[in-house]
Amino acid sequence: MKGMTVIVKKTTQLIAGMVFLYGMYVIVHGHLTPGGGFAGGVIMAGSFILLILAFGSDFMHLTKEESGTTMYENLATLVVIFLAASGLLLGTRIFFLNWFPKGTLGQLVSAGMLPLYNVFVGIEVASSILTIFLALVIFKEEISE
Amino acid sequence: MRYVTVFILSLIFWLLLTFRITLPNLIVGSVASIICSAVFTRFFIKNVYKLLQPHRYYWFIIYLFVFIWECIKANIDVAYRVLHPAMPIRPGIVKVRTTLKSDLARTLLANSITMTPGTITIDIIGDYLYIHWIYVRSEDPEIYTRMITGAFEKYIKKIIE
Amino acid sequence: MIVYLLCFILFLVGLYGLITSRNLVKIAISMSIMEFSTFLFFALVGYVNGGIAPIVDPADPVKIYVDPLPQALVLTAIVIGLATTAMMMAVIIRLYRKYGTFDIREIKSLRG
Amino acid sequence: MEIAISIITVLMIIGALYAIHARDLLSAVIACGIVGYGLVICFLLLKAPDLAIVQIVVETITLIIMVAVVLDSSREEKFSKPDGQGYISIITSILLIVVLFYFFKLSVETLDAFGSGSLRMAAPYIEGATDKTGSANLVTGVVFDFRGYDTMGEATVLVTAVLGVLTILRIKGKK
Amino acid sequence: MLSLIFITTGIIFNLLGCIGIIRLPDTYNRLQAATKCVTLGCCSILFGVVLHFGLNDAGAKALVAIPILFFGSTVAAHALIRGTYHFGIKLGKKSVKDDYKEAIK
Amino acid sequence: MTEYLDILLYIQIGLSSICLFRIIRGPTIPDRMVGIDIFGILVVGICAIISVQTEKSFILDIGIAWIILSFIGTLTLAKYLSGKKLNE
Repeated sequence: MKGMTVIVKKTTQLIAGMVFLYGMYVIVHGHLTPGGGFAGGVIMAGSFILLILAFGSDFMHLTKEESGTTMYENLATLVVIFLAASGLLLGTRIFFLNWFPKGTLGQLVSAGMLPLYNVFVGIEVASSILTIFLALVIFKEEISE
Repeated sequence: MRYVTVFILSLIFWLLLTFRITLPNLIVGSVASIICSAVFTRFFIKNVYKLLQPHRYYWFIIYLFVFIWECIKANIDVAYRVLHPAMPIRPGIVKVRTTLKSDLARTLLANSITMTPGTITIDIIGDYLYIHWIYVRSEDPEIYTRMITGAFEKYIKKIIE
Repeated sequence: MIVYLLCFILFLVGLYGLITSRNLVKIAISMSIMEFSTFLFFALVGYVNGGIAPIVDPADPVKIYVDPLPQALVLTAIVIGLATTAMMMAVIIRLYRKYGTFDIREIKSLRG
Repeated sequence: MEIAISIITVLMIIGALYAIHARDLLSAVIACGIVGYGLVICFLLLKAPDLAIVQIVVETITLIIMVAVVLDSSREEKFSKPDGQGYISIITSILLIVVLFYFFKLSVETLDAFGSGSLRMAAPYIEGATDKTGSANLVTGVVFDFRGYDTMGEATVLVTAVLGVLTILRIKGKK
Repeated sequence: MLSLIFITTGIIFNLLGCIGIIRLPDTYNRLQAATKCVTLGCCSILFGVVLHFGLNDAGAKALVAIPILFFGSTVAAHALIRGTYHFGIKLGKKSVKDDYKEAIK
Repeated sequence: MTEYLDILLYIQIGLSSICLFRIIRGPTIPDRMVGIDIFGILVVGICAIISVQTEKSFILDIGIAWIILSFIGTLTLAKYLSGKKLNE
């Protein structure tokens, strides 16, 4: 039988979506509560790790050639560097310029560009952790001596 | 239909976590719930129409009180066995037949058994549950089946099936 | 003052394991322990008596805060530690596939 | 507060000693995990919640990766009596530890007492952070605004590590 | 004041669970005592937190944490005890009955 | 009231040292896994007590994250015990 017992499978089906949503909450509220891009990204990757542990790796239809996670990772890193360089486009000479309006302290929409940095760093970290997990655990049989 | 159900559940969870109703919070929560329902609906349970029938919630609340009472009895029982100087334990693994059919009901039954007096579910094979018991009270299958699953099975049948 | 000395002792325990052990996985564990003691030392230096966590509450702004600069530095260092550990584990599993052992001196004597 | 942190640090030292001396590799990995979890309690008591949540996730991912490595090995460390080289390394490490401990003791006496805020850079960061960044969490403000270059370097290091892992694991070995 | 009573009750349950970890003879019984007592103790502490804060953001977070803790710890205990049996640990000397041995052959 | 919560905090830290004792002493591998599982549940109580002591709500976020990640870690260890690869 693939995977673990019926109890673990059913509970995982109920909980995995909740874990993913909690990771998004940690990322989006990174400038109000502890957490931020890194911790939320790893929790988002944790929901997929939970599904792979409970069901086995066949149910997600992963192909062995390319899983596509590295693409998201590189794209997110490029977006972070572009956001950092966007101060140069406005004519100033400052890297990492925070040119958005600040908003009021303590509200959800505030702190200028910091939530955008948080979101893209979160996407990058989630895809890179998932790539390391897949490479070390699943595609290990590909190595032939 | 399943997509709408997952969306509504996700939005309720988001609002419980943040606990403030403003316009930016609702917009961000809706976007997050749409992403969550687009990714995770494939892995959710199949039959969601049962969530719309209100009498199941009535039985669920009664079941909750029964369950909390059993749970407190479980802890006092274990505390007695731990603190007694002679440690009156008599462990063993017994086999119990269940009449529930669906997988979700069996999962809820197994989780309930895990929290009640001195029992932990080890495995489910076919119709039989294998249970580790800290003090085997009798050798007769009929008696211990009624002792272990008797309190929960009728409520779970009314809640889920 | 005793806390700083205990933190240094944790560092020395990691150093002892790094020098004397011959197993590759244990070398990785010893390096993790040395990283932990460094993080703990930075967090200890930044603590202020009676301070609260560095998150501003707009309702009552006048408070004493713990120093946020060492926490930001340690936050970067933890992530780099994770990257180092993943890289080290990839090299170790590759060596195990090649030689069939974790012992560093047998690997050195096989040669080829 | 100082007493609680001392107790947890002593527990971490005992766990670390067991992790180094355990014969079984899986036990060593579990003991390393509990040392990391003890560090999280220290961070919670030292009022650093950001560090606590990041250390939790990093520790769990490290545990999963190490279990995945130990999983397909023989898991037993072969015991052999230390020969000449082993004795030399033990004597070297003990000498090094004594010398380093002496210098540490000298340097500790120059530090301020615990909890007096030894770093004097705190005031400008705390004063300027809420006005310049508008972020309620000061650590996020420092990480992404004042010290943005560090964060960009960290993201680059992570990408490089992923590419290195893929490159090492994907090469077909030749006979 | 009611919240302090709930928190103290939770700590007492945790204490009983940890005594069970030390005293009981084999792995299965230790897992039983520890999981039940410590899970109910932590649920009781979280319920005390809900009573202390009332119904605002902190209370709602504690209320969300209770079912996640409950399902997580019970399913983890189930997976751990099944793995222990398959790993080859024998039942203790006092045990009287073993029906699972024929089922997995 | 603050002193009373301090006493409860010290008791909880002392209980977590019992788990460390079981990890060092435990004769077999599953005993050590039981120790690290119970340790993960106990610290949620520490987070709750600290959140009452400091009257802040964000400490409970750390508690929820701890529950989720402890669940993932314990499932990994249990899957190791039952003799399967991690992807089956």
